[in-house]
Amino acid sequence: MFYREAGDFKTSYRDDGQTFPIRFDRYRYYAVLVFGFVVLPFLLNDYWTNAVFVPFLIYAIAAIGLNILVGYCGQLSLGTGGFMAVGAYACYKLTTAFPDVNIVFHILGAGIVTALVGMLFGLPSLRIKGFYLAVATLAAQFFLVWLFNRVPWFYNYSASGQISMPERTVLGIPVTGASVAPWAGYLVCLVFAVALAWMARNLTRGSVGRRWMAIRDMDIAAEIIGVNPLKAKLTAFAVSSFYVGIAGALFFSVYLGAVEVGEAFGIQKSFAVLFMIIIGGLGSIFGSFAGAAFMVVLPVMIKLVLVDTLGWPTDLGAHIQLMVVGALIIVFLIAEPHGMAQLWRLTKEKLRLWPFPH
Amino acid sequence: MKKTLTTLTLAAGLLAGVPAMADLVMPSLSYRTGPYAANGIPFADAYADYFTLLNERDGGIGGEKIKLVECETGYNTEKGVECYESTKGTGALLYQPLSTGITYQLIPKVTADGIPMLTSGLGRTSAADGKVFKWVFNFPANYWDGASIMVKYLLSENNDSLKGKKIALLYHNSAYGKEPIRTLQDLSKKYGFKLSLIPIDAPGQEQKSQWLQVRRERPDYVLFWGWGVMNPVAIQEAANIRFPMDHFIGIWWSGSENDVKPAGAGANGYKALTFSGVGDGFPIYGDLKKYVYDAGKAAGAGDQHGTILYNRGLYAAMLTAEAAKKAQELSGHARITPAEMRDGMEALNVTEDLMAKDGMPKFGPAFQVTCANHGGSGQAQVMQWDAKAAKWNVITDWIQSDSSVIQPLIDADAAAFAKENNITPRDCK
Amino acid sequence: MVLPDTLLFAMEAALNGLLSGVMYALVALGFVLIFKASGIFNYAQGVMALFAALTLVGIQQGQVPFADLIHALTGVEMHGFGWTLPAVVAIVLTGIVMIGMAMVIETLILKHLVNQPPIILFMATIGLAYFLEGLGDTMWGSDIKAMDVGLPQGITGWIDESTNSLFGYGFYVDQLNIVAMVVAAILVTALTLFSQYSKQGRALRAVADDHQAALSVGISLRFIWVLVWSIAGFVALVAGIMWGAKSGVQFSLSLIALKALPVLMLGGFTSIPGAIVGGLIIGVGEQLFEFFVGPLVGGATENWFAYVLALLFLVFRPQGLFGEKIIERV
Amino acid sequence: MNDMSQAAPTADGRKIGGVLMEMKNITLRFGGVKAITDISFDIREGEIRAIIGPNGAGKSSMLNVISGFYTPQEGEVWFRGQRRQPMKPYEVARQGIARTFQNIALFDGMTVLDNIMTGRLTMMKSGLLAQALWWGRAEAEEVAHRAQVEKIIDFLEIQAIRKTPVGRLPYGLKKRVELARALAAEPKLLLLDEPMAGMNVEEKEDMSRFILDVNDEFGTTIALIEHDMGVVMDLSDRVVVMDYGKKIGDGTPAEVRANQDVIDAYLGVAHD
Repeated sequence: MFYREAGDFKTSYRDDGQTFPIRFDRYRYYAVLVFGFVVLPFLLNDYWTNAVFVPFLIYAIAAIGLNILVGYCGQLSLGTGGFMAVGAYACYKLTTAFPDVNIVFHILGAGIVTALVGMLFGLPSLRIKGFYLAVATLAAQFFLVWLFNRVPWFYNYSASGQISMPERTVLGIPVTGASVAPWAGYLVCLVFAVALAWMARNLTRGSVGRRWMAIRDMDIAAEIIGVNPLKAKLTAFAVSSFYVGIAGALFFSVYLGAVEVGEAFGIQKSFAVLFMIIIGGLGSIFGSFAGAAFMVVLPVMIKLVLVDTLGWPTDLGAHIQLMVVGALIIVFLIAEPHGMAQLWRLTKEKLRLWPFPH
Repeated sequence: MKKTLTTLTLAAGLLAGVPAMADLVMPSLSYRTGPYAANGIPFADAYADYFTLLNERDGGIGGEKIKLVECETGYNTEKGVECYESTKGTGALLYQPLSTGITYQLIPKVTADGIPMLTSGLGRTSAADGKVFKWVFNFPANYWDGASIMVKYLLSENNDSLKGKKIALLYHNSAYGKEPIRTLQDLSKKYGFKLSLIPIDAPGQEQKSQWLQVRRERPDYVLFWGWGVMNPVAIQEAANIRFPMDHFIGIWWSGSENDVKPAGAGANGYKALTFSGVGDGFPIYGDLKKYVYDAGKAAGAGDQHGTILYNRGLYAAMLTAEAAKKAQELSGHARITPAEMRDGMEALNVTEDLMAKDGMPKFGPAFQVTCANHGGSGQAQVMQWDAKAAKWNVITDWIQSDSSVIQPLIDADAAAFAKENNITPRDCK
Repeated sequence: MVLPDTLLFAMEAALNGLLSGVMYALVALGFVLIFKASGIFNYAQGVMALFAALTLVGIQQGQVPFADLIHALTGVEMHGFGWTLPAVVAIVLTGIVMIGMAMVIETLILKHLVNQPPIILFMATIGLAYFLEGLGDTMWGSDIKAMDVGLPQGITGWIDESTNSLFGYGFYVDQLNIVAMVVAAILVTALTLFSQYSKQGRALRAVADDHQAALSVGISLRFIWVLVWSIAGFVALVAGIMWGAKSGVQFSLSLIALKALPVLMLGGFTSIPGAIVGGLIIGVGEQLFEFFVGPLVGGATENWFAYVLALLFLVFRPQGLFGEKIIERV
Repeated sequence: MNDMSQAAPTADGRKIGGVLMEMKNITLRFGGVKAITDISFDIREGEIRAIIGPNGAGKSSMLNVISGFYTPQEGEVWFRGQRRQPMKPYEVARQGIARTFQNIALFDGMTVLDNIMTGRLTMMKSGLLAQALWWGRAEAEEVAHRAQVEKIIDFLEIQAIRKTPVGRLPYGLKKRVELARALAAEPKLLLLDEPMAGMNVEEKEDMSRFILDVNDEFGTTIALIEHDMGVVMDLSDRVVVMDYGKKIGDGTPAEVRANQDVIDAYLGVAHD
């Protein structure tokens, strides 16, 4: 009854094109934002911040980025880990070279550097399609990881080859380094995630997004109706990599504080983010958040149930977790290829009619 | 603002239910899955078994039971963070992550939270500098010690001269594997040997080109910093090209039964360093059998007893327990806090007598930890694999690393870290 | 004959590269079989090799599957059946397990994904890979296991001696690689004979040629899928044995799939000769690159070189080595 | 060949202008196979021009040459008085040539509205950053183009399915949406590849009406391929007939109908 669109008339094309055409959706969205920005920061402790919320927000950014490329533009990429590494190392180099500049600019700069690298590796997409492109993006994955491991300049010639984030502040409050308050790191990630999600939404509902989707749905037809495929694909690679790069920079600076490239940004990371968008929903911003939340919370839940509650050995829990993740991917692909976002949409459609389904 | 926030966070934390801090909580960030599971399992088993023994035989430490909280990391840094955050609220006294990646991660965190961390024979080498790294310990030896000990051992094999010798370093192409490079470069200048560097990318199942290179260059010795599947493959390949195995020396993480057994007889003569006891001929095994194994309380599958990595786990647990005892002694009460645990570690004095009393005579080097020196004595032994008997034999006494080479490197790296993170090194009298 | 050292070393590296290439081709073969018959890019092929190898060792050593799980659920401790089976018996039993697995995969997954776009099927196999990895670990444990089916290892004496007498420098070739080459040759011959002369094989080729036409003459697609996944399972077993003998059976074995992907890009997903030639090119290419260029850039280039080579190749020839030029239509 | 300058009013009073597009001696090969051999014809402004021929005559290939998807090995393409250099299909689209496809090529993952909006992509110029921030020109541009698209939606009477994903539409409606997408581009020249294939009589009548209305109301020049001879003869002003990649006839429907070669081709007289 509450959830309805009847009586919610649009009088202009502008209103009709907005993100949440239904009033109730809009209010719920504002409520979530208020909760996230105003209430949660007071509730968070170290565990919830570092084990759940910060990784969730960072992965959500990466998932939006990958979703732009895979879900909106139809170019399958397995190089996410490598591009996150570019973001992390760019952020590290920038912040150690210009320690006086605000870290927010370094993170944005890291995104721009990654966008450029992403475009470079996106160039072959004009000639190579489908699986071949997916495998080709692995070239980026392996080459970039090797490069950061190999060239000491990237890790400022440190003895071990690790990069560690020094303390940086925003408005005088530390957001990276040893003495970060849980809410500070969380808020930085939240601001980035919300701003980037909003921008992604704008891009995907306008002409840029239509170019991407046209390429995704039928690249030849898209070219014939006037879409320059190289430009469309390269913008998708650039925007996608921008997001992934920012995720990588936050992953390194705010979340982990120290990373080793092969371990933190290996091919497993590429798959993890890919799983998020499959489970969450290809071609959906909301799905990117849902998938990221799911993949971050699932292991914690499995551990909670199997190890902490039932007292099973930790390794058995980890093995079963692998099986559950794998099985869920398959189940989602079979039952709902559009992921959790579609489930949510269907639920809403049912709600819209409730309590009079006919 | 700040105060309300803390109160609120505390309130939320209490709502989530922080357990009463009754026992001595020892988290074990183990990895029984993933690419390095084969190495993580024995260590984790032993770490658990030793504390079970103390609980069963002595009723814990100083009358206080030990509660082991195991958390699976899969050698993954993110899971490591999750494990750290989920266990630290339970009153965790000491972290031993057994992973260099997770160590780097936790250094700022334990420093901020005031919980000590011990990384025996791994982690950040410059953490040996207690003036800068107040909460981090890496006794009894670190990688730079390891490199120096290897060279010292080779010196003793070659009438104290390595002039003109060719030594190759075969290493895991990662932070861990790159650790010894700087030390070895300094040492090669000092002793006049020629050093060549041969990296292997993880996982390292395919090492053909590296071993062809060894075969072409014919180095006199190959030093090896490998981990995981890289170890057995390297030893197999060395045997394949008929490299003299007794000229092939691994660091302490490249010398377990897992590494040599797959190569069979070909591995005979392979050498590796160790800083913990070899074999199950120690009195403590009698107690373990009586109180733990036969009582059905053994951790894991119970098939790792007496292996190198199992012993290393026992050793790590023993050092932890001794530090806890020291802390109880210093603080005068049994329920110690993490800060008191740290003080206990800084006052730790591992003597021959102490190890013998624990049923582990000569299990490790004798050493003393101080406020300034968190790295112990920097000693290790060389052991050699006997393929026929399927056992490791210790073939040297404790070898002391060359601190004149290592200390300046540690000082420089620690100073750099202090500068980067605005740490003022504390004064250690 | 006196040749300069560099040339000799390069020849040795190239020879070893050729033989490593056979090992890559062995993995790539499984991908090609499934892709040809069903258009599925089966990412799980590598994990299937791990799973097959784990099962083989488990059966051979008499391990009780799911021992940990059973213990956790019921408290019953089981330590194994206490037998050690001959390698041949264990291989046959494992083959049966792989056939069973093919049937389960067909019933539970493939059947429900018919007519989905290839990319969805690809992602489903990534899910399958994770599942199988967890399953293998749950069944047999994650500790490292030795693969002992009696394969020889070590330097091949006669090559060493003959090259030594010829050039004054003995080439090193691992016996295991020679065995792998022979096994690969037998495998390819057997597959060819099977597809040429058996009824099922002809059905397989018909499906690979033209799905619709094959269906219309009454070939059961489901049967074909079970068949081809069984064969791919067997190929995975062979690859698992070869690679397992080299490095022991453990987690990293599944990563051999990553070695096969560039081979597929180069040789094409549909061509068995392509897989073999692609494997050889990649094998030789990465050895020679590491030999000549590796020292200049600090070594350990194998992980990415194959990918970059394949990528560059595809940019100039998108249809791969053996593919025909693609004419796009609207 | 044709007189290029002169405008000739047709019987029903529409204005047929000068030559809009001219194909000169086009030859197209795939490997060794000739799909089109030395064909020349022109399309005049405002007319409806049909290309007919039996299966495999090379009609679709010819359309693909016009829309820039194939580049002929020989011959010249003249458009609006200029010789067209070899160019990419999207550049051709920007010159004002839009088309529909024989096998519907809509974007299945998008709604009807979004599909039609893609027709206007060549005219939408706001930059990436402006769109990301939904700021300045981006929003105004979106609204303005939406208004244009709504006019086409009204014109083709598909208001009710505006927000429906095209994947769910029946065949006939898909064809209409495809026409809408092409019209949204406000093309100088509209190419229709078998616009009535697979339709029932009623749908064919609807589509014929739309084609005539488009030509009439917007003055759009149309070139179409169609199998249904009745429809072709009714709709078109002039007809090119192809067979085996060659042109065998060109002229008004009446002229073509009287052409012996055309009759032979359609009656299946054996070629030697």
